[in-house]
Amino acid sequence: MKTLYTPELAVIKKVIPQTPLETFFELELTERKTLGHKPGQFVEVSIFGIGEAPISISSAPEPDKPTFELCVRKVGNVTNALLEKKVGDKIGIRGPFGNGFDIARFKGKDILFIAGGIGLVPLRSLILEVLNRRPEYGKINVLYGCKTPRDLLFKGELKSWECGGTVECMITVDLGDENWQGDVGVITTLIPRVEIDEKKTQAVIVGPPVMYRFVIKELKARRLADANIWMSLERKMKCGVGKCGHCQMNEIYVCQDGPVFNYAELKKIPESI
Amino acid sequence: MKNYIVKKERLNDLIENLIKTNEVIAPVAHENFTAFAPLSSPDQIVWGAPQTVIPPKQFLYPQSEDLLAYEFSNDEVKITGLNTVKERILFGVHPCDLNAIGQMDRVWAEKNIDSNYPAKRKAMTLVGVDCLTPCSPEAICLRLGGLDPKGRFDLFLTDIGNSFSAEAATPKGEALIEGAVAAKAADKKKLSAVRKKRNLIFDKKEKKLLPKYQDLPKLMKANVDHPVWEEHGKLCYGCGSCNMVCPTCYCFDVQDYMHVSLVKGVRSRVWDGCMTEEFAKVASGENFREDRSHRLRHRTYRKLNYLFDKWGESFCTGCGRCIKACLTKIVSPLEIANEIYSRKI
Amino acid sequence: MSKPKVGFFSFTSCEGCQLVVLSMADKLFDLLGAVEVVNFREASSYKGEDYDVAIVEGALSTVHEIEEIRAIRQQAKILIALGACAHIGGINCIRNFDNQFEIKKSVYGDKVANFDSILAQPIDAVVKVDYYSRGCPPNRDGEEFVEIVTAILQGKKPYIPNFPVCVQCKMKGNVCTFHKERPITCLGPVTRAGCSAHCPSYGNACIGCRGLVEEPNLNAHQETLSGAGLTVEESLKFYRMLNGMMEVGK
Amino acid sequence: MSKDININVHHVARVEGHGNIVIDVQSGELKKVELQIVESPRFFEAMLRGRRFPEAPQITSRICGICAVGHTTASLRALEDALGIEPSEQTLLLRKAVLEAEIMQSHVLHYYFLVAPDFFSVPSVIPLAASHPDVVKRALRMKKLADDIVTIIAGRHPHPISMVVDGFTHIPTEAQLRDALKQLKTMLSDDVPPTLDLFASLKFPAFERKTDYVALKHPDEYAYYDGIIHSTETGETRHRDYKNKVKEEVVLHSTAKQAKGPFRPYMVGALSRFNINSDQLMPAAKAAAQKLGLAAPNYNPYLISAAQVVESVHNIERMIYLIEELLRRGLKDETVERQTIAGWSAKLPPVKKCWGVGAVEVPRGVLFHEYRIDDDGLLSWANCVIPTGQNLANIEDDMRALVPTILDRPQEEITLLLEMLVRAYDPCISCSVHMLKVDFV
Ligand SMILES: Cc1cc2nc3c(=O)[nH]c(=O)nc-3n(C[C@H](O)[C@H](O)[C@H](O)COP(=O)(O)OP(=O)(O)OC[C@H]3O[C@@H](n4cnc5c(N)ncnc54)[C@H](O)[C@@H]3O)c2cc1C
Ligand code: SF4
Ligand code: SF4
Ligand code: SF4
Repeated sequence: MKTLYTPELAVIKKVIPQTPLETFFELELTERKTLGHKPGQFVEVSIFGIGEAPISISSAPEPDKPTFELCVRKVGNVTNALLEKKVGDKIGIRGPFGNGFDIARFKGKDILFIAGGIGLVPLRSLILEVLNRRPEYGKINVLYGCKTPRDLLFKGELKSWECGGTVECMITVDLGDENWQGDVGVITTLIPRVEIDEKKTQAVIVGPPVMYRFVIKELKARRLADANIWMSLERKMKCGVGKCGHCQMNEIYVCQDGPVFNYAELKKIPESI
Repeated sequence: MKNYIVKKERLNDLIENLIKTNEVIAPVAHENFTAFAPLSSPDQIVWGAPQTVIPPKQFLYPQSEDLLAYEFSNDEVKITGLNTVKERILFGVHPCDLNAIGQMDRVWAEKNIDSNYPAKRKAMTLVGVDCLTPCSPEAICLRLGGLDPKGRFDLFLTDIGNSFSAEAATPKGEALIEGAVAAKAADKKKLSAVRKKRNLIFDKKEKKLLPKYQDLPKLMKANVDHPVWEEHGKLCYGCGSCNMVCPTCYCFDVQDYMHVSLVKGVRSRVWDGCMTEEFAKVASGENFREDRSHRLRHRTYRKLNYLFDKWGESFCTGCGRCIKACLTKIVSPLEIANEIYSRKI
Repeated sequence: MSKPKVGFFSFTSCEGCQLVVLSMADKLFDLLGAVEVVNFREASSYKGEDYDVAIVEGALSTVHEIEEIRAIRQQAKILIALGACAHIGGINCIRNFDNQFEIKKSVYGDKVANFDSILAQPIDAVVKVDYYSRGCPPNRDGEEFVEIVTAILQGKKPYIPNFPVCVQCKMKGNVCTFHKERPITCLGPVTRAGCSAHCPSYGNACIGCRGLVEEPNLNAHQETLSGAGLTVEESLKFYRMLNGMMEVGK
Repeated sequence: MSKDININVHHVARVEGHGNIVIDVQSGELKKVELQIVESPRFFEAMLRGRRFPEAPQITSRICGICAVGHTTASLRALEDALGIEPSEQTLLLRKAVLEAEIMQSHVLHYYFLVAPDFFSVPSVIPLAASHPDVVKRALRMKKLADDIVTIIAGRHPHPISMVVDGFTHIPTEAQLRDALKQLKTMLSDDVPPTLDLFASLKFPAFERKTDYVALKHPDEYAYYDGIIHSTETGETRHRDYKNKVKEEVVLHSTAKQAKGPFRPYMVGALSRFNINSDQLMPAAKAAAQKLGLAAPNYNPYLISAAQVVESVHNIERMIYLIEELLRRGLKDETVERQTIAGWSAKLPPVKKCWGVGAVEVPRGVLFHEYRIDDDGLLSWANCVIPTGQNLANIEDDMRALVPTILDRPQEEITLLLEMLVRAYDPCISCSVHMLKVDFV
């Protein structure tokens, strides 16, 4: 009997190591044609005998594309085991879960994407979605910060996001190395270099918890309204379906009502950031 | 609602008969407390005081429950679902616990339906019993709306002397009581006299709630930074006792257990408690509620604020279990509300 | 990991932990299917020195034992401390709080100079320990021990709770020992769960055999214990039955 | 015949704890015979000093992982002797049942896991699991049932939980006892006969040396829980006078403190008990003795193992009897009625300065605990005399008598025979060093 907690099987189609810690996966479900997700949603990845972990979907929704993509950092049991898997192996998937980004809200707007570290993974699903329909949006900026050049994700792909110069991508690292020619410094140092139209700009931030506070401060200094700031939160999750209680902050279940939140809402919630 | 009246001996006969064909669970003596356990004779039932150590939620949402089982053979994994449901009659459930079950019915059915709970719930017949005096010095049910069962039962018994008055809220309850010899339509007057007296006793014995019941969510919201959280929180063990014994706590943890042969395993869920250290800690080491005081606030808010707001009633039903269980006496939702109310900052 | 080679070793202890392993009945058969035992003096006269996994029972209480554990650590890729003596020093540490010379003299009298022993200490006071199978003794069904072995075979971190015994004690529906007719004081609120609250479930108090949780609230516990009538000194003695090492820096 | 033999068995295997056998024969003359105990010191008596009396059973249980119930029982009996407490009939029945169960599990472990491999010429029971799975499964089954019975009554094996002064903190359910009863009966009919067949077919080495045999003796039953100290050489001693019979002595050549009689070493354990009390064995155990060719008195220490087999049959029968008796009386939940004295209760019952002795038969022989309690309920002094300590000197005497008779055999065979002799005594070395350590070699 199938329940909320029964995973479907998915086959691993591609495995591409990104950095020493992170690996990219392309997966295809065995029972359904497509996952049918929205940008910003996540799945519960299940390794039988080890456990489950919530992982963001990193690909844009494309109705005809049977596969979806994940990018995983090894930090513990499930993620370590996942990184041992090879093409052809089967893993369990439940989802998609979460609210995802409300794309309608971004139509015709300038979008400022700000990603810290592994935050680029969920953000990529939205970036790709937007780029797929580039003409429907205004100015687009992607700011991406990492600890070191070794930690950069989707390196090969970042260039293509510039869409022949219609998108501006800026990358910074906290600590450069001998080959690094680009910017050095925390991500907030990039913000002053972006033109922000307070009426048109929507900022979307995904990164580690500490990043939010500093980035928001910077954006507020640029007079961006709270309602125009979006973010995706991380919390401990066990079920993904709003039952286990782990991700709850105040009355909100991050797995159900999030992980994407508008800052104007989030601000009212103690314990959120 | 249909009303009956049934002589005590007749009810005993009824239970005796039910035991023969059903699993009948009721509070029985457990050292100086009671515990819900399968009956082998109606004489075992302890009507009234003292309260059971853990609430009846264990029969709807057991301490540990396998969510799936799987087996590996030649690199293929076979998933098998598990769902064991047993018909059960729960006898002698206090009003606070009836309310809690009613509340659990709502939360488990919200949005995504967790079929494990409703399956067990459907197979359960709930027979409540009215409390005529508080079952423990810790009880605060009258104050928090737990004393009136609000129709959340199949059958509800009230001791009116030589007989029980029995209210049936469902056809299941009607069928059950009509199985008793000489169940008659009831005398409602007597019942309301008993209830009136009951309320007076409870009002005299239970600790007062200083703020108005309806104002609790507002009071909580306004006092996120009240010193009471820190003062009480520093004496918190993070032992989760209050979570485990609460009829309206339902958080869980999920773990996989693999057989040492590595060919089969299960994924099961186990009760978890938001007061424990690692409840909100993620793999990177970040703990979103590191402070015991924040965890205490979260727990209290769930009872008196979030769920109260969402469903229009306190999710502390006032059973008093956590107040007893907490060894450092910090957790009582009523005491916390009173302290906040009388020490506005 | 393909069938790892396992050696069992024993230091100052009652050897009950090894016995628990031998008593696991069906699970023992499963385990023997998954690992190869090459050294197990209590059960076997064959002594192989080519083990990958060393399972060590007992506390260290002589200079000789310290040398031996160093040698074992050198050989073993993985070292598991089995039981409270190995994990926290256990019962052996009671004597650490008395005058060592007096103790020895009381036993050996005028021959005291001939005898030597050092303060009892857990294994990780001397070498790195990879896994702890806790308890005095580890629970008989060996759930945690088997969980650790299984986790090693799977290459994962075993699941060992870091919350107090009370969580599991409550799940069991036990009457708290503090709430009995005649209360007995309990170390459950500060002791790491994982035994399903074995002792309170059998009507006695937890004596802390699984060691403390990572962040025990000792102030709260002192409040509870003095509320139950113990002086601070008595409380310490209570802790020091199995958790003497706590104050020595663990 | 003049022959040099030098045997040094480092850490005898398949015994509990660390011990060495050292034999030195020069020109056919026996120079040195030692059973060296190299286990680390434990200092239990010192650890008990200053602790509250209800802790004594919990602490001393940790002397030994095999006979933890034995230590607990001796400890409780010493405390109750001191405090003048008389436990209820039900408590006595339950305590006797756990003790029988523990003795059985220890015996099964010993004769199946530790002794039998010698006769199959394998190093341990592990290869037997593959070659003789039915034998190993039977052994595990027998051990498990005994362990299970300890568990349902006392909570756990080793280190019982619910056994406390004046009773139990937890009473098993009748359903649990009925289930155990059923299994015991099945065991008696299904597992005992093949066990007897197996051990009757083994050829134990022939060797005899008469010594002083010591065990408890009781008018009503084959004594384990209670009795007077009986010696085949020196007669009877009350338990409180045990020191008249047992003289503990530090021997520098060997390691553990040896307990001897006032005149000569003596033997304790299954064979001693058999020699003294065999007429009180239960019927199937008597038949088992016959089948194994064991008749009292028997002077062959190798047959301690056979006596253990006989006793384990007796254990099963006694458990059946005791459980039936418990069920017949109906179990009372005395944990509520009687206030048992456990752990750190806020208040101890008022105590006056007192002392007491507990003497109990445990798998390897008679065990003594002696305590002094002060006015605050703290232990001011303790002494524990362990069976293995009592046997050590006797084992050495056996070796002294045995070696000259087998000097003509190859050294490996001599070594094996000596190891088997030590193993037959089932020494519990962790126990024997509960307080003592001599550094050597
Ligand atoms: C909405 C969401 C999206 C995420 N997307 C990604 C992603 O795209 N790529 C990626 O590498 N990581 C992502 N994470 C983090 C990832 O879920 C954790 O790193 C992962 O759960 C760690 O599991 P583990 O078993 O490897 O670690 P362990 O520490 O061994 O497991 C601990 C358990 O705690 C829980 N847990 C621990 N950390 C987290 C956490 N950070 N979030 C939620 N649950 C946690 C899990 O249930 C896990 O089973 C996301 C987290 C959330 C909440
Ligand atoms: S919060 Fe406490 S009093 Fe309220 S329902 Fe839960 S356990 Fe009962
Ligand atoms: S008996 Fe001990 S472990 Fe159990 S709830 Fe009470 S304090 Fe906690
Ligand atoms: S309850 Fe305490 S003493 Fe008992 S087994 Fe568990 S941790 Fe050890």
